Amino acid sequence: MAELMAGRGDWFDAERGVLDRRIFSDPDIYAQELERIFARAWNFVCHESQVAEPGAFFMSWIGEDEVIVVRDRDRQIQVLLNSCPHRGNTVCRAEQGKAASFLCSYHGWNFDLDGSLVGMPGEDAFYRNDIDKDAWGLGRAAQVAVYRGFVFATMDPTAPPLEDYLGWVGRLGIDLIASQGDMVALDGVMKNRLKCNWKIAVDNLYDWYHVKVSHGTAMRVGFLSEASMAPNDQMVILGEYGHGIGGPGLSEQQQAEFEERMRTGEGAPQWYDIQAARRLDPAVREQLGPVGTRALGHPNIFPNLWVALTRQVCLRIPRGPLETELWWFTFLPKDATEQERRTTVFMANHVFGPAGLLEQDDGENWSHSTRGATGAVTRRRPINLGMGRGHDAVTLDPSGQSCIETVVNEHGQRWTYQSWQEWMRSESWAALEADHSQPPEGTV
Amino acid sequence: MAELMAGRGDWFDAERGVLDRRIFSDPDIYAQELERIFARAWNFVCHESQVAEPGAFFMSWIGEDEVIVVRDRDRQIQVLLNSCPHRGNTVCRAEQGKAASFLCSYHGWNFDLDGSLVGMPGEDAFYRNDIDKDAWGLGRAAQVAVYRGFVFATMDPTAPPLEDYLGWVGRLGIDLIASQGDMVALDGVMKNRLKCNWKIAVDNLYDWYHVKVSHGTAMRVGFLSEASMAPNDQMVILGEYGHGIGGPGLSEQQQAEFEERMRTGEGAPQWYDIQAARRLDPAVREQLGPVGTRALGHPNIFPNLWVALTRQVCLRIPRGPLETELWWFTFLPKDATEQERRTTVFMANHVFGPAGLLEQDDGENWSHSTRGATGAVTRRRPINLGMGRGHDAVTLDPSGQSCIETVVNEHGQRWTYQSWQEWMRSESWAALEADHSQPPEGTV
Amino acid sequence: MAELMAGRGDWFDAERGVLDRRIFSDPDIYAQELERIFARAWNFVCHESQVAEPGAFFMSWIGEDEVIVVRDRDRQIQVLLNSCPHRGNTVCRAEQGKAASFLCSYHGWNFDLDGSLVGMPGEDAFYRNDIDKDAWGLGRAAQVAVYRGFVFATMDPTAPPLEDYLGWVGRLGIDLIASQGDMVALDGVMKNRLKCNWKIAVDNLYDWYHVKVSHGTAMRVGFLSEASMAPNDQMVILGEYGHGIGGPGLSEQQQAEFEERMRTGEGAPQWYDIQAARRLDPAVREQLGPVGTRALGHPNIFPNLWVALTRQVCLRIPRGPLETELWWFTFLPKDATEQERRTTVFMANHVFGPAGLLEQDDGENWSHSTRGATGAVTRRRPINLGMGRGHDAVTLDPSGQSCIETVVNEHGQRWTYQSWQEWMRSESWAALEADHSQPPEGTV
Amino acid sequence: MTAFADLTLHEQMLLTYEAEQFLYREAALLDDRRLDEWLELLTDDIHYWMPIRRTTTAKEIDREFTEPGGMAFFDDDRSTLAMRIQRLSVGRAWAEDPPSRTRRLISNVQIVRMEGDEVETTCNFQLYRTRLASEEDSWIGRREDVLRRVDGQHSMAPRHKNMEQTVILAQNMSSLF
Amino acid sequence: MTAFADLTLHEQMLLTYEAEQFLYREAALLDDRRLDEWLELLTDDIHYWMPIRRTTTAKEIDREFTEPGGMAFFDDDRSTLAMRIQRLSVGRAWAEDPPSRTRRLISNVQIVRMEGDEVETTCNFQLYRTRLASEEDSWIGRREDVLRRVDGQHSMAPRHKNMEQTVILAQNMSSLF
Amino acid sequence: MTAFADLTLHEQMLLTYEAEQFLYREAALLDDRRLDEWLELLTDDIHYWMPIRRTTTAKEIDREFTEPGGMAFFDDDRSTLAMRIQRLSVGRAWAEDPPSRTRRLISNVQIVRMEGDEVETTCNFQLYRTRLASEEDSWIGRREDVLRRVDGQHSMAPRHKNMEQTVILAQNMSSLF
Ligand code: FES
Ligand code: FES
Ligand code: FES
Ligand SMILES: [Fe+3]
Ligand SMILES: [Fe+3]
Ligand SMILES: [Fe+3]
Repeated sequence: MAELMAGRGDWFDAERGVLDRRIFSDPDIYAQELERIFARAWNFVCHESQVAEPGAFFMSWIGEDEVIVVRDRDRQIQVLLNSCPHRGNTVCRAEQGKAASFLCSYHGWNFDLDGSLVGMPGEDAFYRNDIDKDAWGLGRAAQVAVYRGFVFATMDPTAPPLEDYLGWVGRLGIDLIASQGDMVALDGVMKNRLKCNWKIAVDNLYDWYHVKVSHGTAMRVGFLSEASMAPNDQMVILGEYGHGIGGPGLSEQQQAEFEERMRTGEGAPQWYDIQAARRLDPAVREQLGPVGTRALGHPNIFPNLWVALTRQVCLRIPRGPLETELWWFTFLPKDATEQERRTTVFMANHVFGPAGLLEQDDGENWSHSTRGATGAVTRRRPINLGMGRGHDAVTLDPSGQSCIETVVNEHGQRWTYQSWQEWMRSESWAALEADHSQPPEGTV
Repeated sequence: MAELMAGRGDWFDAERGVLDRRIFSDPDIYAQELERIFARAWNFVCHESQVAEPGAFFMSWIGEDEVIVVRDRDRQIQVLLNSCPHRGNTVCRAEQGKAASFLCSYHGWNFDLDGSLVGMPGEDAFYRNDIDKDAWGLGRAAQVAVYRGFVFATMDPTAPPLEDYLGWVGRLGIDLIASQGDMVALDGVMKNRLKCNWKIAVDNLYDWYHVKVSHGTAMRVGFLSEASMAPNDQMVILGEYGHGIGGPGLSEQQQAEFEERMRTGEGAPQWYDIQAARRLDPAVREQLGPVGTRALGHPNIFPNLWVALTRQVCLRIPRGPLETELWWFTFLPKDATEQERRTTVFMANHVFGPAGLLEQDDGENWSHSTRGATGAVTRRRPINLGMGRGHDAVTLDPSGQSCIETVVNEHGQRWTYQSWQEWMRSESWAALEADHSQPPEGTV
Repeated sequence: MAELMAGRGDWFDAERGVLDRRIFSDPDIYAQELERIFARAWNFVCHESQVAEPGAFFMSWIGEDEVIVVRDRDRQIQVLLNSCPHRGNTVCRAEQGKAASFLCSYHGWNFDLDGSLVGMPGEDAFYRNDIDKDAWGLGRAAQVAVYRGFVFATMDPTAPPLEDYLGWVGRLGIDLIASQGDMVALDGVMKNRLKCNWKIAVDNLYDWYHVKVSHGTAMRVGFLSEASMAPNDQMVILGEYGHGIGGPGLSEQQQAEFEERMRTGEGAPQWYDIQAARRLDPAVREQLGPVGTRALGHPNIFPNLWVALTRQVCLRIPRGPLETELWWFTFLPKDATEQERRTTVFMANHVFGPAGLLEQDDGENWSHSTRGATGAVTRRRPINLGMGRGHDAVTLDPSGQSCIETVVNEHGQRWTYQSWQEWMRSESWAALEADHSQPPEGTV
Repeated sequence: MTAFADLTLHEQMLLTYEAEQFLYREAALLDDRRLDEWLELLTDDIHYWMPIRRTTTAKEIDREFTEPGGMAFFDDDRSTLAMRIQRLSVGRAWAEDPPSRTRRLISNVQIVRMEGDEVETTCNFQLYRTRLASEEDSWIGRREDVLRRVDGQHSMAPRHKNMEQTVILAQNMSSLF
Repeated sequence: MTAFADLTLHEQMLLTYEAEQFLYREAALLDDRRLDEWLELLTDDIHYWMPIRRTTTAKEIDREFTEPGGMAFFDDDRSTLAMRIQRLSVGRAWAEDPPSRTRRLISNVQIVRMEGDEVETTCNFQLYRTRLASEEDSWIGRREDVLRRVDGQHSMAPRHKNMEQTVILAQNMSSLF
Repeated sequence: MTAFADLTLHEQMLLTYEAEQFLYREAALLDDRRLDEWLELLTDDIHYWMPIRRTTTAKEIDREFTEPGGMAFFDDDRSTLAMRIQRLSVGRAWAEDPPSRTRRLISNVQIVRMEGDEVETTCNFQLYRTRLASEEDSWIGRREDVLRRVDGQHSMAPRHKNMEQTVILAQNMSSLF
């Protein structure tokens, strides 16, 4: 660990596509992730529709710090540390709900919806009015921002603005779901715990390689088609700071054929018609750009927000080096038809989550991949991340958007670990901004 | 942690009344507490009435070391490490009882009630009589002493005598319960575990601020009166090494009025009459002194013995940085009437303990205050201990007793953390004796 | 810990027979044991009869690394790390069975029975045939060897050959069971977990001192005779690298008397007749040697394989400093009569294992001996290992075999801890070979 | 039509006994991995429903569960249940290979309603699962089942389960409750 | 007066069934947080008692429990039980806000004595509680209850519970057993 | 000879009730440490058997348990059971001094066969044990028992228990299941 703690961590060899397993199990590395990644990055906390009204709150996590996301009286969204400055007690114990203020159950300090300390028992009689209330409110996230309804917060005042942080790739990742309509979050977030490192879960979202094997039964029983679950044609888009999108994509020709088919109504329907259809809307195309318009894959907003194709996002919350909590949020356009609502709910209730026909087969593979990083001898052995390395090219679109058009690959994972390493090596945001890699060009 | 381990820990700013949360969660700090506080201090282990006869034993804890408190054949009370010197096996597994000797269940080494090794199988045949039995008895506490029936032990041979350690404040703390008669411990110690740091539990005993909020329901349903549970008039007495007494107190005038009322039988009875009544006895007044006679608050014998007003004491046993075990002992005067016994048992069975109408509301606040010291970002934020700081004065009584007469406050807590810091910084008892603060004078 | 990590650990004083308890609880010492003992030593993994056919596999452990013991197509026994080089997933989840190959459930990499990577989905399409399959098979033990049916493996390529490692004492230990016939392992390995350090369990196998006390009830209810369970005459044989045999033995005179009795059929039968009888066979005597022929005790193959008198071996698998898993293997000669089979099974099902009439009384003593190494004060106190030290002599037989003929003693334990300390101090096998002690001569 | 309360105690006891034995039989089929036979017990209109539970303040306790039609851990009809079972027979259902070991403890069986061919029962359950060497999960909750008599045999009509956990403390729920 | 043993098997079964259903109903009221209705089930002379249990040597096993009249975890009469319940309705009973989720599994119901209007029952219980996101507690033990028939309805008379734990491994016991 | 299925529902219920009460009584004797009386319940031909369970692939699931005659955690007849019990009375049975605290929760009692004087029952059990200050163990599994009517009284004939665990997660099994 010495090297790493000294900021010189050398865990991923991007040249050879070889990774040191210890990053999935070492407690010191994990402690540093909490400081250098989660306490520094912009973290998704919830959707603004989950805190629609003043007083509406939703409890979320930034690393191992619990935060209250709440709409204050000025309709501003606040992200507050859920811990009282008096003795540290939790000021809000519900997962969600509506509050007039946050009254601490220990001594009754009372905090306004914006976290400011509005009063306490005995302020006059016991405190002799000698307490600087402005200095003792609930801890606030350093910055809070909303991108198309998705609420993000960072604990680091020196972090760049959210839109810069996301860059075109992170924004596109969110656009892919935000462009499906005026989205609202459905009531009910599925939560469960896995005995896996959080990065194993992130790695998996780029993983279109495991589908046929891990989820073969879902295809065999006809729950989902192989074409939709495991297409070979892939499109990978990589962005600054570790963001990325990986998965199926339409080549320019497929896209053209698709548009033609839509126009003429002739030709055999394809599995992606439904998702791609929305993108016939010029406004959406404008928004997504020529490359984004063809993307049908999985975005990850670094570090841990997966945007899934099922109108869902999954947050991967670290719970120690060997444990992760998965939270599934599901969205629906405000103007969805009853039929559309049914379809979305059906998918959400059957694909993912601990009982999901797909996801129930993932958990054990992830926890055992994490276990594989623990044995004294086993953990010395490298992990292979070489799929497709050196065989693909980044094509730059005139629009400025770029992507890798290829087959099933591990570009997304390599980019994730390379970026992760840069985050871990940087002493500060300034250092990270100065030293982080730009997305690759040319051969990858 | 480096500074602290180097003995230069700077966790509590007494000037500003601001505390570093990490002292409630850091495992290195906890490890040092076991060495520098529990392995060094005089620790309460039980009451002599619990080991009344030769052979009677009671199992207790000093930090994380289990000790057998037992009356030996010479009627001396011994405090012995409950671990066999042969392989380390536990020699006594019962919580309490009567023993003729302690026979180790592994190989049969046999220890007398004073811990001395009296024999073993094969001493002649196998050991060839070549073992220095005197050198291999059970480990003994370095010093054992009894103050008015309360048994204390220290693992440090260089610790000052118990009475000096207690000082007038520690002694007064015990006198408040010992002066109620010839006390005996009732059969049955309530034990339960909380997920909180032990200091959070200690902090709380000085905490007359939380009562109205945490225990409001107990008042609202008429279980206890607000006057008795949350009086504003407070009296704080601070002693060397971190001992203290905080809570309700009678001003000299109230005391005078009370005595007058008792004498004449005129005037409205007050909630404190019962407790104060005993103190009309000149002998008791002599014992308690003019200040102690007016004290109705909660003593803490540093580090972790709370003397409660319900004729109970509560020991707070550390079980790791994030867990504490609470043990409730209940006392009754030998000559108590059946009615008095009933009242005492009723209070003991309904106020405290895990099902207690008061205490059941404390547990979660304490565990969540401890949780508030764990998040990477949350734990960076200071804790506010400023209530009343700089607004009160220590008044010195001609008798030499001193106290702070004021309202609800946090003097006791500040004193506890300041003293704790001195214990943690001191390499030895000699250093602690040389460097520890005297109780404050003048403005506090 | 500093000293130890620096390789200068000074935990056992062989001169005084005094041990530092911390070796049973310190997590840093434990981490070093995994590196310097388990990742370096020859470890028993199973019996060849448990992997009789090609494809037959048995899951075992080397320290905290799980290994697949499997017979490959060439009938070679392979010992493979049970972790996929692609992401680390476990490739085999069953305890035992028969496999054609090991197919990873995550992405479908497929490994042959010898661990080599034979293929994966999309090797051509996705990997573009650009992966060095020879370099990415399952991790293999550095060396695998079989001694008389007992399969051993080491993770260290610089370890000496198995037979040299075992030396005559280790080989004799295995011969004592292997010489009972053409042994096969019975179906069914008893497994359970104890909250004890693994060395406490090893220490106990040499421990003929605890029997009368710990297992007194088994004698009192007539389950086993005192003569067989706790004879005073003992014979201790010590070997390089920490191997040893300790327990009952026949003096040369007893051996002569026994043979005479067998020859003439006159004289009272003894409890050891059954075991000793096999050794009337000249071939067996030749194999065991004059000293071995008289040995009736418990061998330990360092670090953690106990060869028991019940035709069983017990593997003690470390599960952290405070936990150990016990695995009981039971053997029977191929040509055993039904009656012999019944007797062996009866003993195996009733003596050891978590419900065993003997072993159920051991668990708590072992876990509490481990607990005795945890308290901040308790763990400062030394452990006594002095029984018989300095009172016995090693007698060298002309055959070159040597032993200590004596009574119940702790020679075996002292030798174990002394050797353990040498293993822990050695930076490498080369250093260990150079610096390790030869078994004592003369007075011990 | 007679209500359950109108029956004689003896009649009530008989009905409860039948319901208990039916629920025990059902549990045994699942524990014995006889899933096809289990499927046979279900009526075509079964709604196998386990909502998401949330921690709320006492004031908002009515928002504790998600509503039918919304998000849920289980929201199955006969066809999706059949899929779950079929998965296990086509191989490579990794979550259940090696198969888990399960034990369902059913208690507190009460009949809360009787109507025509149907009785509505409630019971508490503990589903204990172990996997591989030492993974243990235990789920405890309450079930509401409707048992309908179809040509003499009992079958399961709509059925709801409530779990006590908000965050599911297990890597998956690959068992049926 | 007839003893339970003198009844026909059928009569015994009927009585046991009644007792079981009563105990299930009682458990459901507590699990459903219908505490006022639960209070209605209690007789005025109820003694709700849970002693402190201690680890003793086999020789002194008779000292395992504290005695009535002495120290105990629960030592309530109807009025203090009413207080416990009232607390939860007046707000700010932090130990139960947010409310805990509980499930009571009752098993091994036996009638050990019958006398006049009273039957004395024993049963084993598991009280499972979860709180907030992931706090789990489970208490297992044995109960002795006296059920008295008061104008046709059963009510609970004195009642004792024994827990298996010596050190209560939970932050509080804010539930009723 | 009539099979259980041929009995009227009422007769089945009576038999089940008898079996349940017998199993509850048996559990209570063990929990109350009245081991000699427990021993009285056993027939001379009892085979008290708990096999070793292994994790296998779905394909080899038939190899999950060891076979009678082979290795097992419990493989007792009346005489070895008597030894286990006798041990506890002669003192120094350290595994049970101080005595453990146990509670056996029996559920899902079914009669699966009836033949002459014998009924074969299955049930699920949870054996909860605490020791010393805070050691907790919980074993959950399924039992198969044969109850034989010997001069009017039920006794236990051969009996098998299956545990759900493969690695026993406890320091010993000094209790009877
Ligand atoms: S801890 Fe919040 S008011 Fe005291
Ligand atoms: S450990 Fe106590 S006698 Fe050996
Ligand atoms: S982890 Fe084994 S194939 Fe990917
Ligand atoms: Fe997947
Ligand atoms: Fe309080
Ligand atoms: Fe032993």
